[in-house]
Amino acid sequence: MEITLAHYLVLSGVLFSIGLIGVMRRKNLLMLFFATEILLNATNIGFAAIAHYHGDLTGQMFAFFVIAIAASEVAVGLGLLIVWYKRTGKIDLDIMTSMRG
Amino acid sequence: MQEHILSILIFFPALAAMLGFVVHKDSARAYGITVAAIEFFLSLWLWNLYDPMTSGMQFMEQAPLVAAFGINYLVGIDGISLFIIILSTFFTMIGIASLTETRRVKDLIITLLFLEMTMVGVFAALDAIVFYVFWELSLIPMLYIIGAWGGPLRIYASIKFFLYTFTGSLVMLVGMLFMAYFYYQATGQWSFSLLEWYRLILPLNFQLWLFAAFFIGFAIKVPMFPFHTWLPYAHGQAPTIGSVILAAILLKMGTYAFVRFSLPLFPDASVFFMFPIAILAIIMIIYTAMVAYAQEDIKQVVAYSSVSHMGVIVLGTFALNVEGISGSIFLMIAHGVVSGALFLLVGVIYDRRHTKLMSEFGGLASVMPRYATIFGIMMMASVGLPLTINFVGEFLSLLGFYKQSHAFTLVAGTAIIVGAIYMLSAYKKMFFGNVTKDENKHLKDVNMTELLALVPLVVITVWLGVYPKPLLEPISHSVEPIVQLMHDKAQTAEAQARIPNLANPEAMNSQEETR
Amino acid sequence: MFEAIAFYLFAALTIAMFTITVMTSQALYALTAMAAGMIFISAFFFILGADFLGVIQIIVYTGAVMALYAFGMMFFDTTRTVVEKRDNPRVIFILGVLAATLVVFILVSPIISTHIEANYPINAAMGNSETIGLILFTKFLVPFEIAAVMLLVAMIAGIVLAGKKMDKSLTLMAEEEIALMSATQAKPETEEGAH
Amino acid sequence: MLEPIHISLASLNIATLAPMIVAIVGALTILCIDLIKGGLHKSLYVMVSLLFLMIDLGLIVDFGNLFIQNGSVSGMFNMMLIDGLAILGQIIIVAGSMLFIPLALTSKRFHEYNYPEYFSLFLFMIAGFQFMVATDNLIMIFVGLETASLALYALIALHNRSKSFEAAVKYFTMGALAAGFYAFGSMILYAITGSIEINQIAAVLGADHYANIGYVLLAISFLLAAFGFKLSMVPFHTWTPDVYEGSSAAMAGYMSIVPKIAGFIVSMRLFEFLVHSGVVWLQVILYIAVVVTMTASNIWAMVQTDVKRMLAYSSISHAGFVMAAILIGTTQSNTALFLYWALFSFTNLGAFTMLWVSRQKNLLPGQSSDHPFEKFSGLIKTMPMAAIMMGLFMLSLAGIPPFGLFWGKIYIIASAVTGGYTVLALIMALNSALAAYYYLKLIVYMFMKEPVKEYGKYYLVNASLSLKTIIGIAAVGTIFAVLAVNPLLKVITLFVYNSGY
Amino acid sequence: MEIYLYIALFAPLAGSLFSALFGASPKTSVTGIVASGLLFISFVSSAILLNYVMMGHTVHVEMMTWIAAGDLYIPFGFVVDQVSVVMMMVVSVVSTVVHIYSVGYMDHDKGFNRFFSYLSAFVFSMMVLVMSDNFLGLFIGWEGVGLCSWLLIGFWYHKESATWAANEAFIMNRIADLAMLIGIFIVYWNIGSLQYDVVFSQIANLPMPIITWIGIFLFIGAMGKSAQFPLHTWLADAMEGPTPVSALIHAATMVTAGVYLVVRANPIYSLIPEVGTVIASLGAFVAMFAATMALVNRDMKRIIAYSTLSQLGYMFVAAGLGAYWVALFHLMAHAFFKALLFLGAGNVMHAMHDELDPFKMGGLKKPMKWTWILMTLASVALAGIYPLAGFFSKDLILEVAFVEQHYVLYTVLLLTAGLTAFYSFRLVALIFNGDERHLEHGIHPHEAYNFMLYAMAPLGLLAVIAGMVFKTPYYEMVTHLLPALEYHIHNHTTFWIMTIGTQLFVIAAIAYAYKKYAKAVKVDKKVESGFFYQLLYNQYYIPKLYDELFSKPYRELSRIAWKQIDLKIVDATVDGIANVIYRTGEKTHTMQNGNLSSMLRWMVIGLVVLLVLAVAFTVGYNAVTMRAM
Repeated sequence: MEITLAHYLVLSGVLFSIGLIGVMRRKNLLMLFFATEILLNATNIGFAAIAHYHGDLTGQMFAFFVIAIAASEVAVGLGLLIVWYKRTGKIDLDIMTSMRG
Repeated sequence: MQEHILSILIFFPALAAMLGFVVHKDSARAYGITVAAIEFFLSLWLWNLYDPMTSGMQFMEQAPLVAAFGINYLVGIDGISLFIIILSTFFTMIGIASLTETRRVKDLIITLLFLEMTMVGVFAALDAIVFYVFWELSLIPMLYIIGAWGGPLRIYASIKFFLYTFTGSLVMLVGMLFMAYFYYQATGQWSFSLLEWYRLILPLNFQLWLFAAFFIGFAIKVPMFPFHTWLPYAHGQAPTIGSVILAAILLKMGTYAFVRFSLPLFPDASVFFMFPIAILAIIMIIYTAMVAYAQEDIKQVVAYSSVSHMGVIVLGTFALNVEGISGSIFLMIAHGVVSGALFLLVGVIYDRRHTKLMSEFGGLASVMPRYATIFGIMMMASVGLPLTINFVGEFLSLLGFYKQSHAFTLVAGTAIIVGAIYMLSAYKKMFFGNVTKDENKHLKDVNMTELLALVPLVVITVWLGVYPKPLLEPISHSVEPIVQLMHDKAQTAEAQARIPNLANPEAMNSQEETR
Repeated sequence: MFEAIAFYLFAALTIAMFTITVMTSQALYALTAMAAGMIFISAFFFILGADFLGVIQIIVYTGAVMALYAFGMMFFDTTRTVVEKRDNPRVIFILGVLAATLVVFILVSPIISTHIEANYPINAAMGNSETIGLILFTKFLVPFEIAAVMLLVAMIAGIVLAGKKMDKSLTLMAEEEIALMSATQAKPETEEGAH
Repeated sequence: MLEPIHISLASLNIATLAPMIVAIVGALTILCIDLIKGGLHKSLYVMVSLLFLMIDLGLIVDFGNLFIQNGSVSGMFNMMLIDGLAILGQIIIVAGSMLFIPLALTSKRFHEYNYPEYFSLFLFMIAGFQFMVATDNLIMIFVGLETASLALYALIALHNRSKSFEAAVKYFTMGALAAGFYAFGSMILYAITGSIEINQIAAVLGADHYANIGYVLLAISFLLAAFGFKLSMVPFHTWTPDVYEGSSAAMAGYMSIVPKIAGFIVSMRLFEFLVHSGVVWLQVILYIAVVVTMTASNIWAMVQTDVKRMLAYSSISHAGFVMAAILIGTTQSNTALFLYWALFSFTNLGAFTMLWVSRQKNLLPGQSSDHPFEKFSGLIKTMPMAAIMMGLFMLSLAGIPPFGLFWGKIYIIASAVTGGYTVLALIMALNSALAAYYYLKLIVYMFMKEPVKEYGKYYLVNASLSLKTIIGIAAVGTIFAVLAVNPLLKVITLFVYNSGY
Repeated sequence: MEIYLYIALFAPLAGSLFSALFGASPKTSVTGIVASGLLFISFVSSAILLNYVMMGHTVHVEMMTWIAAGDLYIPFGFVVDQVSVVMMMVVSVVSTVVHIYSVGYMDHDKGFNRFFSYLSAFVFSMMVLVMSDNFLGLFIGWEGVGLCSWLLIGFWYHKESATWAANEAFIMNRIADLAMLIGIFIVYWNIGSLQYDVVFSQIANLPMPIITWIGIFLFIGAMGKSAQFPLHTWLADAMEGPTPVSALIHAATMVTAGVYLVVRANPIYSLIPEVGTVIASLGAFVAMFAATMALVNRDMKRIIAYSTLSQLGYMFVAAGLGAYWVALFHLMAHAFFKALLFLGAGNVMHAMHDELDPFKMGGLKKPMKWTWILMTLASVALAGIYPLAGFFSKDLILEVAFVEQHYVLYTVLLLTAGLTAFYSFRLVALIFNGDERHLEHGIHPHEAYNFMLYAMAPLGLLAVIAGMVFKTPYYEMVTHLLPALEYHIHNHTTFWIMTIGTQLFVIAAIAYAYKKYAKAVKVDKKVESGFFYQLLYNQYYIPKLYDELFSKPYRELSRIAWKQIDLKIVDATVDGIANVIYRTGEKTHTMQNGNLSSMLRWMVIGLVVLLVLAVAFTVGYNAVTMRAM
């Protein structure tokens, strides 16, 4: 019962889908951001696994940069959330519908 | 200067329009008349310089625009375009001179001058893209004229006018690009020059598709049935000057383009589509004449009558012989003069009564005898009475098409009947009978300004009806090479049979003898 | 065998944690579950021999990111039960499951390739961190530097957005108000600038 | 144990980084200036940014000259790839930015321009975009993209009103999702090729004869979704109108041009080899995407009540139009893409600047958005010059000859014709007719309706000399585009062809 | 001689233009006088030309090119030959008379100047028609007279019936003109020219069917102008115009243009005797048909109009049977006495304050003695009593029919001659004899101006002598151009029996008419409500039929074409497409509901769709490659 690359990729895919569900489901923006983190983490598993199975470091590098990007996104995202929260007192995205059509 | 006269003719009005922004609005009209008159005399000078015995293009100018893509600023005229250009400048002049509009005259005049540029440009262009540029550009001033100075439905009408024609011409544009691509495939070079394209002989199936693409663009502009419905709205809502120019010049672009593009580029397709188009033309002639008969608004009558007459022009064009094509081109000019005059006349009464419903009138002949007379003359010209300008064109067009089909010509010939029906009944409603409405009892007859515009038109109508030679000869000379080109390019046996071979010395001789 | 057990164990845990993150209505649970999930993921990295990544994962995610989120939660006061309006939950699950199925459907098939070459082979002789350091400062120097810029951007953005400067909107104020404001605040602002 | 690494500096070609470094240095300089002396007037920052961008542009042009002589250059361990696309892309990015940055000099004060961070972020963003186009490494693309995007989110939010926050949050969230897509797509590509450099990926896929077709399609799906977001292809476009509406008109105009050209260049690098390798699926999908994007956005644009939103939809449509060039994938079509975008930027710049000029600070009672059509009602009567300018840009956008976009349009349609996509050419042409409707709608308002009194005083409220200059430049660029088309065409063809596209 | 040709041709035009100058001004007699004078000049020129032609010359000029395109070459060419000079004389004589007469007749009319302008324009058109040397030139005149006829019928444009009649006449003529144009087209495409001399010299080379078609189409053209069945209804309605107009246009000249055309085109018709037979049969039918309608009509002018129609039928019989010179001769003679008849009717109308019903007149013999004499003279001539003009021309046609052995035609024509005599004298009797019924209506008739009577006098003279004096020189002259066929019944007995028989028959008819109508007028209710009376009185219901069959459906169809087809189908389709697009936008733009959650969902949906397609393609692709393996 050998664990192959496919196992990891499937895991990655499943986690990604969980992230997708979260992205679609969450109305609370903070928790929505959690879901986006899941998306990136899911790919990181994939990258690390591929790097392992191909014996190539590039995947790890990619994962590394993905982590960096995720971190930056959190900073900006939180910044945005803070101004929004200051202005409205809520972080529920359902009230964000002033523009439509 | 002579070698650049066409460019001057094209861009002078535009330049003048730019400068016109500076002119004070009270003097705008005088400025407009001056510019239009200069332009008109320039065009007359062009006529003077024009050598009627040469059959090819004259006053050619060329300058690269997008050399890498084969687009050149290429202009030139022959007998076909010369007179339509003169007609354009003439009508712009007449139109501005007879302007009765009081709202924002300056804007209107600037717009008209821009429109003049595009009109001259379309007819002078020998490069497909340059042609297209002017073709599309002409929509904008007209859009503005209808939309800003028109009747209550003006916005609907103007948008309909614009979008309809724009859609058609986009399809045409794709056709042009294909044409250029075929040229590229054949020669390895991009070119949009019409004269270069003329040398291209395309396989029949390509011709058919391209013909169809061009046809959509042209047919909407003409407008051919069933693409005509923008026209009544445009005319119905447009101010007088808009209708005049629309009917006199803009519609001619479509039929002119048939002669310039469709026929010489796709001779086999032209023959292939001859009868379908003839059927459409016949529907245009009869059906729109009937619709015109049912109208309640005099302007709509004239508008539909335009469609009907355009049917004859299309028919003449697709006669594919010198008689028919020359006739149709002559009829373009004739119809320009006559329908332009009719719209001016409708404008005269509209200015006085602010209605165009025929039921509002009646018995005008006794109140406005001069008006009735001029209207009568123009109506008779429209009906195609001999010795008026229309007859020459209509006769030649029908004569030409008779060569191709007897039965169709017989049916199409009902134009002269149905035309008389709606025109006479409209005239009767407007001018005959007793004056029933009090408002009409004290209408003023045409004044000097209006006469200034109308009398020259009457003179032209009769003069060219009696002596069409100055126009007909150069037109005929310029049509001959086109017909010959078509014959030489024709591949299908049917096309060769249907398009006469003018170079055949035997045929020439026998014709000489019969004279 | 060990690998398999570890894989399945951590896979199950990660999935469970992330599912909780996504599904729970308790913000605190979600945060905790996500932090746990992140750590379990680092376990994969260790299994896969990417020690450096594993460490980074723990430090950056559980250290920095989670701390930020925790701060955010407190700031936004979302420690209580989060009430979210759910519309068409079925559609969401259908879409999610469909996506998963489709992705998995393709991913289960083996990769057939004879041309994959490792551009930067993992050198067993060297430690993971060392090799990574080696290529990070050669091949991936530029992205690394850009990442630094990116972090700087994120920092500036975060500061600017979250800072006091955004409290009063010049965009919405009339010109006179702005003039008045800058006149009264002229002093403190210059002081601030001197900082 | 560690062997010393010997790398010659010359082989690094550090110069390839120069343009981006200029931008980054510019950003840092601005930050430093602010540190040293705060509260300086925005015009200083505008000019400083402009200066650095000029140097940036100069360097890129220099690379252009080098490219003409030597062809593509790569550097920094093949991380940087300065080929024709990169140069053209950077030129458009930097030139576009140079035209937009003076829009900060409005007569009214807006929040973002009062803070030097804005300009700093702006320059960082430009650097990010430059990196994004000047590489074929997926990591670089990703990092560059994110740098730029994060800066952009902040720039939008800095406008500082609820709508712009809303816009920024929406953009950000969707961007995060798109980033996830991108990462996952890259992962799949990496899984089947073991590489993250596009040319190597292409080589490996080709060598394998696309054996893992399922994986390839999976990867393409994710990447398409990611770039579909960036390029606002339907149905990934939903952010566009909201974000445009939420941000300032100047920023909206900027977003309609610069980020997209970066996206196009990456798409070109990513998808064209696939299209050419006969991945029929991609052709079909792109075909559908292009047609749907063009048509649907045109249809939605028709029913808009706000000019900026209308222009947002119109820019979606234009993006779809240009995306067709990638589908066609010939040298001519790629040339057309750049030509189109260069001409589009002038026109769109003008159109959005006209909106920017008319931006009033507070909405009137009953006014739901910044630029409702009624605002422009009867403009010809109150401000004829403004109306004519706006009309001009609308006509150009509608593709009326001889104004700018027309030439781009015919060249793209011609490339469709030569590429064998007859039906596509027709659809593109007919879509122009659909589009004409809503451009005309604005013209109708401006030229054919009576002015609405309340709005009268707000028009040109925001105008300043620099804004008017920009409008003038845009107008000149739009009207006399025909003169520029030939040289542009020659240069672009040279660059694109020599880059192998 | 060319100068006379031009004078004859353009003098009327000059008169017309001169009068037109005063068109909108109040009445000035000078217009009438100048126009009449110019016409007289025209007449003199025509006479000089006649003299010249009598000497055996012809004049042929080509004034200038008109239409030249491709191989088509049509000049303004004019020819004065034996045929056209006859027509010129007829036209100029009658028109001069009518002009002078009109000066008096239109004396009190507001449109006096306008009237002369139109009338002279008509003469000009007629001159062009008869003098042209090609078919298209003839067509110019053809349409020109149509126009003038329209103007003159509708001269009193405030009268609904007048304008209606004008339009009817014009449109009906147009129908025929179309056929004529087609005929011209056929000629051109087969011969390459429209010049008479070229066409007539080459016509024989054409295949028979083509000649037949040419003949048919040209004749249809002639039918319109000459109001032959079924295009006859306009003529009776055209009587709405002023009476001099009826005299000139609708009796003497314009309506005979059709006959002229057939005569002119005799080289064509000679080749196709079958068509000739049809023409003759139709002519005979119309002669009878029109005469029957005249029997019961109660409108003085309409009666004369029907009589004209009937006589035109005679002419066509002659022309159809190849007796072209006879047709032309009758044309000439008829012009004189019919114009006279109309002018007389005009006098009566004037006297009766525009009353037209002869049943409301009577006993006018006394107050209007000269008119009575002239009208009686004209009626006698019309009836064909020896030695007046009608006898020589009309009886000749009977003889032609007899000689050509068309006995049916002969019988019909003979009967018609009787009918003609009857209704002519019915009219005369009703007007001039019997009680003075008009007194009931308070009308006191008076004789017309003297100069009007003087103007009529030459016509009266001509009506008397035209046949007797002119026949021989005429015959000698025209047979230079027309087939010289003598129609003599070789058997003298038969000849005398026939001649005398005819005369007696006609006289009997006249006597019956006098007996029935000269004294008291009894209105026989029974007869009047009878089927035949009603049939005839309603003109065989043909106008009604046309109205129901053509006018109304056309109007209705036009409305449908506009309201239903143009607006509801063609235009609605265009608008419909636009609306569908716009509605789609309105319906679907709510997809952009501003909610971030849905926006994200759209993205995922997009992804999932792509994935579905990707998987589907992969599965399909694998299946295909598996099969391939």
